Amino acid sequence: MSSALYDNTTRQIIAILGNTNIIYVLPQIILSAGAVITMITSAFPSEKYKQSVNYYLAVIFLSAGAAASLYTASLPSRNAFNGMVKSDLFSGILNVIYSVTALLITLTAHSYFRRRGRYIYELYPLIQFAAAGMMFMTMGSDLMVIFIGLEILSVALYILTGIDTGDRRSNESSVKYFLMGVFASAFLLYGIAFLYGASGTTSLEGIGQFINEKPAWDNLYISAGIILLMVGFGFKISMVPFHMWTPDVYQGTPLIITVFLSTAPKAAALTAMIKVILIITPAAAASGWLPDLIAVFAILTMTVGNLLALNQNDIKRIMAFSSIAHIGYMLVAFAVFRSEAAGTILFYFAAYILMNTGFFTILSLAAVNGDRNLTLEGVQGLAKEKPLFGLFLVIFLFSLAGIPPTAGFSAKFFIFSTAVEARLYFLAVTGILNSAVSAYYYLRILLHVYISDAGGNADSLRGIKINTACFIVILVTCAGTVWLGIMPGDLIELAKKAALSL
Amino acid sequence: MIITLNHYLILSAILFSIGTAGVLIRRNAIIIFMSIELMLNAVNITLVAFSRCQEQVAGEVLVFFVMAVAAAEAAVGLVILIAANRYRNSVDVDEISELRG
Amino acid sequence: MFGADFPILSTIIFLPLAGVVILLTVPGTKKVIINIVTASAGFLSLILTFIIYSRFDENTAGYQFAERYYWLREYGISFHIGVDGISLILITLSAILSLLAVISSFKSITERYKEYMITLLVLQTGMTGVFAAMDMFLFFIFWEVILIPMFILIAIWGGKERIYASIKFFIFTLFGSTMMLISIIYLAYLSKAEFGYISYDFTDIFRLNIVPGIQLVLFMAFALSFAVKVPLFPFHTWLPDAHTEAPAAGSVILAGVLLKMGTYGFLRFNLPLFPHAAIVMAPYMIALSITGIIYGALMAMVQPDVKKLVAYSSVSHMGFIMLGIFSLNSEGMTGAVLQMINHGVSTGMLFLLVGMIYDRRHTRLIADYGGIAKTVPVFAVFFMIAALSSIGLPGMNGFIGEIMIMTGGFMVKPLYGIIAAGGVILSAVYMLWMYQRVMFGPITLDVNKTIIDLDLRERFILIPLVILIFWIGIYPQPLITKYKKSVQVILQVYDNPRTQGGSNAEGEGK
Amino acid sequence: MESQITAVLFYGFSSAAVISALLVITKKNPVTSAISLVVTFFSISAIYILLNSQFIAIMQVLIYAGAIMVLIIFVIMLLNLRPADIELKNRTVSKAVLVILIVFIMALSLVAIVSFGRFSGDKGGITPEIIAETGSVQLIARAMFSKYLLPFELVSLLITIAIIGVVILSRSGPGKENDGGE
Amino acid sequence: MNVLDYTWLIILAPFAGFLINGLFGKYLSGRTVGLIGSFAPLISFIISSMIFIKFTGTDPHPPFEVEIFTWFAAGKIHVPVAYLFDTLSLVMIMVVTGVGTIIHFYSIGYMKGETGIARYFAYLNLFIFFMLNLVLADNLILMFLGWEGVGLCSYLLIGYYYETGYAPAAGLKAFIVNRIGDMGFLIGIFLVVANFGTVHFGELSSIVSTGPVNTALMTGITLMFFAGATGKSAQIPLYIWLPDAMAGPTPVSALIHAATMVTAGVYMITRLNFLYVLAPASMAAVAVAGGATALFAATIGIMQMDIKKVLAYSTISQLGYMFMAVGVGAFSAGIFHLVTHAFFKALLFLGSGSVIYALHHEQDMRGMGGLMKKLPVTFFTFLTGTLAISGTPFFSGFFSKDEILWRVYNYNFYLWCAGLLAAAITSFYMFRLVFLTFSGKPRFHEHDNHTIHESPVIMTIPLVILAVLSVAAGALGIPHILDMFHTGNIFEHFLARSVADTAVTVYGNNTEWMITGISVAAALTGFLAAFKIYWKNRYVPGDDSTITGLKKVIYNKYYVDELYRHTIISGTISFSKTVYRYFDILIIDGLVNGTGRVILRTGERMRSMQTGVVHDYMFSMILGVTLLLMYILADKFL
Repeated sequence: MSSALYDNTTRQIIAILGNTNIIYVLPQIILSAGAVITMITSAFPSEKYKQSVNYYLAVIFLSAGAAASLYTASLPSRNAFNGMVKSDLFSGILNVIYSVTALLITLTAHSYFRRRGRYIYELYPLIQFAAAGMMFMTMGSDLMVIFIGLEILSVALYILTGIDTGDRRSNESSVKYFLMGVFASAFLLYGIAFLYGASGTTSLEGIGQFINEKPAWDNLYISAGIILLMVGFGFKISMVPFHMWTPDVYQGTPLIITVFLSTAPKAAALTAMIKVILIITPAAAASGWLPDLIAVFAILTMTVGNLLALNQNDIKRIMAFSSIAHIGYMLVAFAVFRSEAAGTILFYFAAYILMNTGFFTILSLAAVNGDRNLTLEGVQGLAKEKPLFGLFLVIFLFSLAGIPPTAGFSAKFFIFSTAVEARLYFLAVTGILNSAVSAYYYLRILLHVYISDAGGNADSLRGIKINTACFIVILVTCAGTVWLGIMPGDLIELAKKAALSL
Repeated sequence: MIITLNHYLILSAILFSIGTAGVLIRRNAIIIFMSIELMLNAVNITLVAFSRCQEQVAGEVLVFFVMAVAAAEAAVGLVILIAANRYRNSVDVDEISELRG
Repeated sequence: MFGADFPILSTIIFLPLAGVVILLTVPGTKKVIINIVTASAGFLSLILTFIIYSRFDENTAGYQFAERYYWLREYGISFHIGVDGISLILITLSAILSLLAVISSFKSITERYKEYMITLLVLQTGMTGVFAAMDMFLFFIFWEVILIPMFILIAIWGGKERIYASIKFFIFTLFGSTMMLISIIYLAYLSKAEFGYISYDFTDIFRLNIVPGIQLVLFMAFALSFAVKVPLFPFHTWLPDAHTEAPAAGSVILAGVLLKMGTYGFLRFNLPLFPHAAIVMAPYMIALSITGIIYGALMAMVQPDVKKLVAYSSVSHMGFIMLGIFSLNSEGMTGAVLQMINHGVSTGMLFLLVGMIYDRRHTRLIADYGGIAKTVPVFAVFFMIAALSSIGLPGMNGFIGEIMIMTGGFMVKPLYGIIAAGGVILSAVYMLWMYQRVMFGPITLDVNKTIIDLDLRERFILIPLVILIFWIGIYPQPLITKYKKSVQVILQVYDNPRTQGGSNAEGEGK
Repeated sequence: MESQITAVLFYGFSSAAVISALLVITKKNPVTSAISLVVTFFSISAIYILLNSQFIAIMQVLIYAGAIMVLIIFVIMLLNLRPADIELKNRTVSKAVLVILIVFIMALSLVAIVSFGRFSGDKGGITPEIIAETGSVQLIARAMFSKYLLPFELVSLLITIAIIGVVILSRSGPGKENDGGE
Repeated sequence: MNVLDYTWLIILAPFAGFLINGLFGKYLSGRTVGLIGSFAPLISFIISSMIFIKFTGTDPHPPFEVEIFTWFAAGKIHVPVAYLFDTLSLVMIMVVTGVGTIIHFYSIGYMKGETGIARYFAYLNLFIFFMLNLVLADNLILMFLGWEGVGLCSYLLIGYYYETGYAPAAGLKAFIVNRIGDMGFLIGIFLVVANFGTVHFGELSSIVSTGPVNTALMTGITLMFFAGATGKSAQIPLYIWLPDAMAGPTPVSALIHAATMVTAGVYMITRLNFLYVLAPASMAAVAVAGGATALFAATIGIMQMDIKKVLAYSTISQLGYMFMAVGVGAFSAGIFHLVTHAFFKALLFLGSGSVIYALHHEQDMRGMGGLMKKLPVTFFTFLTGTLAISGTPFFSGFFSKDEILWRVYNYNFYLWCAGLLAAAITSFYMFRLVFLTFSGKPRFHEHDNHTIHESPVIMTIPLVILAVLSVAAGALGIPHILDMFHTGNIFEHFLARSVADTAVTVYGNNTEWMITGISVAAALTGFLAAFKIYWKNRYVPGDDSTITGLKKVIYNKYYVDELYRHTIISGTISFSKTVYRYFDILIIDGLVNGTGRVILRTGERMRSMQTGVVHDYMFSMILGVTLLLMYILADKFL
């Protein structure tokens, strides 16, 4: 940005446009375009096929998005759009995760919303938009892109949480999410402002360079900026003490949206936060206050999450608190403050998304009356009526509790092993004790599902019908959960490699 | 008596805090939202002030984006609040607290 | 039939899982097919176990039948399995008990039959894996995996308080093992520091030089995990609940094999890895062990519930094993290893018997019986054998182990042996007193006059155990020889003056 | 002299902004609050002018005062909110005091941070002279359509989503089968 | 055929009998079972006799060992299953198999018609098997196998009538009291292993005899073994189980609780004489305990009404004599008394069994009387036994008891006094028993009168054989003052090849004559007292309620059982219950559950923060932000 800018602007604009490497944002383009196209199907003339067209188009575009993500992930690391985004293996893997999650959720959502008596043509487009927003968040190498990506995601989620306009709980969760989300983004923005003020740039590399070269690590602007960024992102990932919206929002919103909220957006926000902080902070920071602070957050997050989950009765709330606790475990790896550690977080997310989606997909089949029966009593005897569900639930719940040989265990193992490697013994011990505590509430769900007789629920549970899409989702997630539990090697290596590409 | 960057920043901090206070003490969701807008504006002042002092336009570009984002959020948020009003005939956040515990 | 490169050990481990896969395709109503599949999976692995048992070369202390496949290369984790003498006999024990547990459940389980059998098979895989693992990570995986089927066994097919008991069992043992995981990871990184590459493999971990101070911490971490499993006093509180509520087969496996995992852990890790710490901690561990011996026995004495009584007796017996291990001498440790088998056999048999009578009367309270030796004479004989074996009567298995353990303990400090010997008295008190109240005397309740005696299937289950009881009691030396070398290797590290107290007479002994 | 005028203007507008902001959060009637907010926005706009950022100043008036505030006032009217339910939220005085206290501490911290932080970084070279010469709009436009093209496009995406959202969320309301109705 | 190659058959025959009867007995008739059971020890007896013969004569066979296999070995413990044949063990196996065989045959008659006859014979054979192991073992641990094994059989046989409440309880008591003693035995073994590294008798003997003597250690070891002996041989303080053990069938009492098992303690001390001689203090303890028991048990015997209980206390008392003997170092005298006692006490028990059999299981002497004519064979054989036990000259008991008393007199005067007094009392209560049972008017129900008749031949022949032995056995151990045929004390010479007596003779022949005279006089006094009270005066004790004062105390065995019950037993149980309730449940379990509960409650309390009101959530955020900002400020400036 020097006087060169005053030259022939047109030529320069053309040059810049030519230099955008649009191919690297192919997944986003596919998803956004797909979203628009999918949405238009609400105007499809045939009432009979309208819904199917809508649904299949969404599936096709999401699959295409996943394929495109795979493709971009395979490309070498490259900046695009004038350094606004950077495509690397890290973001590539995450893009795959987002699109696959979105795909899984779409597959489940179809039958779920039909059962709920509400078909919303804009549902899939919003999911696709949200996925695109997340991709931008992850790929962004400039705070502006990250901010706007985050806002795209957030706005899509505000809408999604309130998508069942016929349900006052859905509305309530949307109100809460919206008010708090906007509130949090004010802090995020303030943080960005501080970083910009201190370094004179919003580019991550730029800020990092600035801090390293000056060195300006002791500048209050920088620390305040980082703190406020963490508040903003911390809200999204429901880091304690910015977590309080989570259970209410999760509980109120339709189940499928809950799954979505608890998986991909969290991955996006957490990885974005890690990426931002790891890039901008100098090596010297690794022994400073920041890792300690993150460690405190990690401990707080997992402990509070687990403690609050213990006495819940609503399964969605349990899973909300459990998602908080899982974020806590991941923060342990963040506290290690090294980019390889971020790889373990990638793995954790892959595992978490698989088991969480699988678990909720099963529950979604049992959900009636606006998810109001998704309480411990409400699922009593599920395994008795549907033994196969029971088996799957065992796998998912034990995985969530982190018992081998499941993905949940491998993920935790990698996290804690990273922590031990970095000599963060206290963190590792706290984490692992927490994971033992968490077993309690997962087992509670399992016990209700397995042991108690269905009683009053018998009829509604017997009425559960499983459709192919959901079955595929369950099967895939279950296979993934077990596979990552037994053979986590390839993925963790890939994830670590990806993290090093940061 | 020269008005320096710090003056703008302090103004911004004060406005930000007033906005925060508004968020915390008002029960009307719309006023809460207005307070949040106030906070965003405060941040905008900071951004513009920084931008000016660094002889750049990046901050201003960001402010522009923030405005656009705020507009989008306002649209979505107000619809959500209207919907909330439909259920409860009020936008008092104290009343929007069925989900708890 | 099986060549040298046939992966016989992993076949043993995964054969039950193959059974699970087959079972998944069988409809739950076809009980007979389920029985055949489950039993033959168990039987085949038992046969294979016998094959390795017979092929095992007892003249070397090294691991045999080792197999190694890379697994998580970057983390230095491999699927490395093998057996030494100690694991060999424990694997054999678990294979035997698993099969018997399966057969014993043919009739006593009525609902969710298929799931039940699947659970038992998974359990078997886990147990075998724990004993065969030669990689710390693998060990831990199997160690934790076992919790799942065991939890499910108690939670679904358990008694009245099954929910409480199962959660307590699960969470308590899970808490126990948390520290171990951290320590295992720590050790792996220690190997990275020492050898330059990260490794979870026994062969590397056992070569580590660990600073005494750290040894102590790691020892505690491992010990916590194992002590909960054993269970060492005062970590025993989950055991009576779990045992009481578990179905018979679950109790058999729990007492017979799962508890041994704890003592096995002490032998396998705590002693070779942390010799300094072990020497420092041995008196404390022994103090807890002998407290457990007496405490468990006293508690057993006042239980009104047969299963709880046997459970507390396990606390006492496991105290013996721990005493033997931490005597850190050849007598004690040899006895301890043998006693692991003995306890598995005799307590396993006791639980089977309690299960059989429970199937008939649906009560476990001593007061609900009395005089049934008249109505079920065959049962009474088997029960008597199991009880006598449990109290360590010479000529039966329990004696051999106990006397070696007590001698070992005595050689460390006479008081240890003396208190342990007191435990032997108490064991006779609670066990035979219970036997008397259940079996002898006039029949007071009319229901007890019509109990049906053991049928052929049940006798078939018990006879192998009786044979084992007497075989080990009368001619245990071949068994001892199988693991003698392995014990010697563990003891090599302990060039401990305390254990050489009587060495002046060493040369004159046979 | 010029700086004196700037100072006067700054203090004038900033006190207007602060006072009206305080009114926003204290006035019982939401309409009054909204009107006060408009005043704040205008004052801020003036501050932007003082900062030599005319484009943003105009945008401030157009977007905030023009679009967003109109929308808000419209909604307030639509919902016909009674002043009765507009009061200081807190149930107990102590809690209100606590809130104010915390916010006050936060304000102090923020002020401390902005006062003691070091403002630095490479100067971009866009001095007030250049702005005066080229014009704020053009400068911003150049940046926005070259370097910041992607975020700009993303904003359009965002607005699309917002439109969709408004459509969905305003479509139907309670009375459907899933109204909790407790 | 060299009989020495078939030594294993001695052990195996009873075991085979056990297996056959135990596994297939229920398919066989009672008679077959009885014959199988009886021939098993007979085979052992025959082979034992053949070996015994080889050991006698002018060219006696030296002691030898037979090792079958290594039982187990680890570290210093090396335990073979090996059997030692020397004169000591041969004497013992002769008694065990001989008396055992006789009693087996007797049992065929006695147990006729019982339901569990196969079980009975199986147990009895198993007992013989374990007893032989005990006796023949060449090491401590194998001996312990036999030691506990016979305890088990005793337990099983006492509880033979398991449908009753008291029999199994008595068995349990026996087993547990024995185990308490066994703990001493075990500790003795540990001490030996820890200090000498071997459990083999021969090696142990050579180690202790060559090495330096640690008297304290030796005293410890020997006292521990003696503790074991007090349990098995029913000495003070562990004698309490034996009277209760009479709940078993009478042949069992004869075999196990009179002739063989209870003497194991004496045998063990004799076997370990090389240790005891190095610990004079222990020897003294053994002698004193023996003397005290002899006297104490005899006094209780005076007041017992149950015919078998009288015999039980008499057994305890006689065992006391044996311990006195070994305690003073007169090992051969002790063993000699063991042998003669085996004969006459077995006889007495079997005789009482015959009475009980005839009276359809009436055991209370107050319900007997006048049986002399009804049961002539029983009466005469019983009388022989009584004379023998009372020390009537030229009956076997006379020789053995006199020998002991003479040795004791040489050792300590007061101990001798106790022995003498006990002898007098023994004579008194035994004749009391005879008179109450066989003389006077019948006190059983009139209608039983016709059904009472002499026992079958299979029961009377054993009585006769034992009666003959009770008389004749004395010839083996004639003291030198009576040695008219100059055979010498055959028994002592025979045994001396294994065990050397250490008792010293300080007084001369005249004193010995005098001592003998005094003891005969004592026996006579006892007889005369009994004669006066129970024959002349026809005194019959009244019901339990009429017994008062000191008599009541003695009748109730000095309330020792009650003492134990109210202190040790109920103390342990109530202690355990308290610990269970307040420590195990409340503290340990409470700690675990309490931790869980605290965690749960913390979670519950934290839930109240989730009010559902956005304001509170935002407040928590602001709180977090403020703290963070203050944190960085503090980090910067502080």
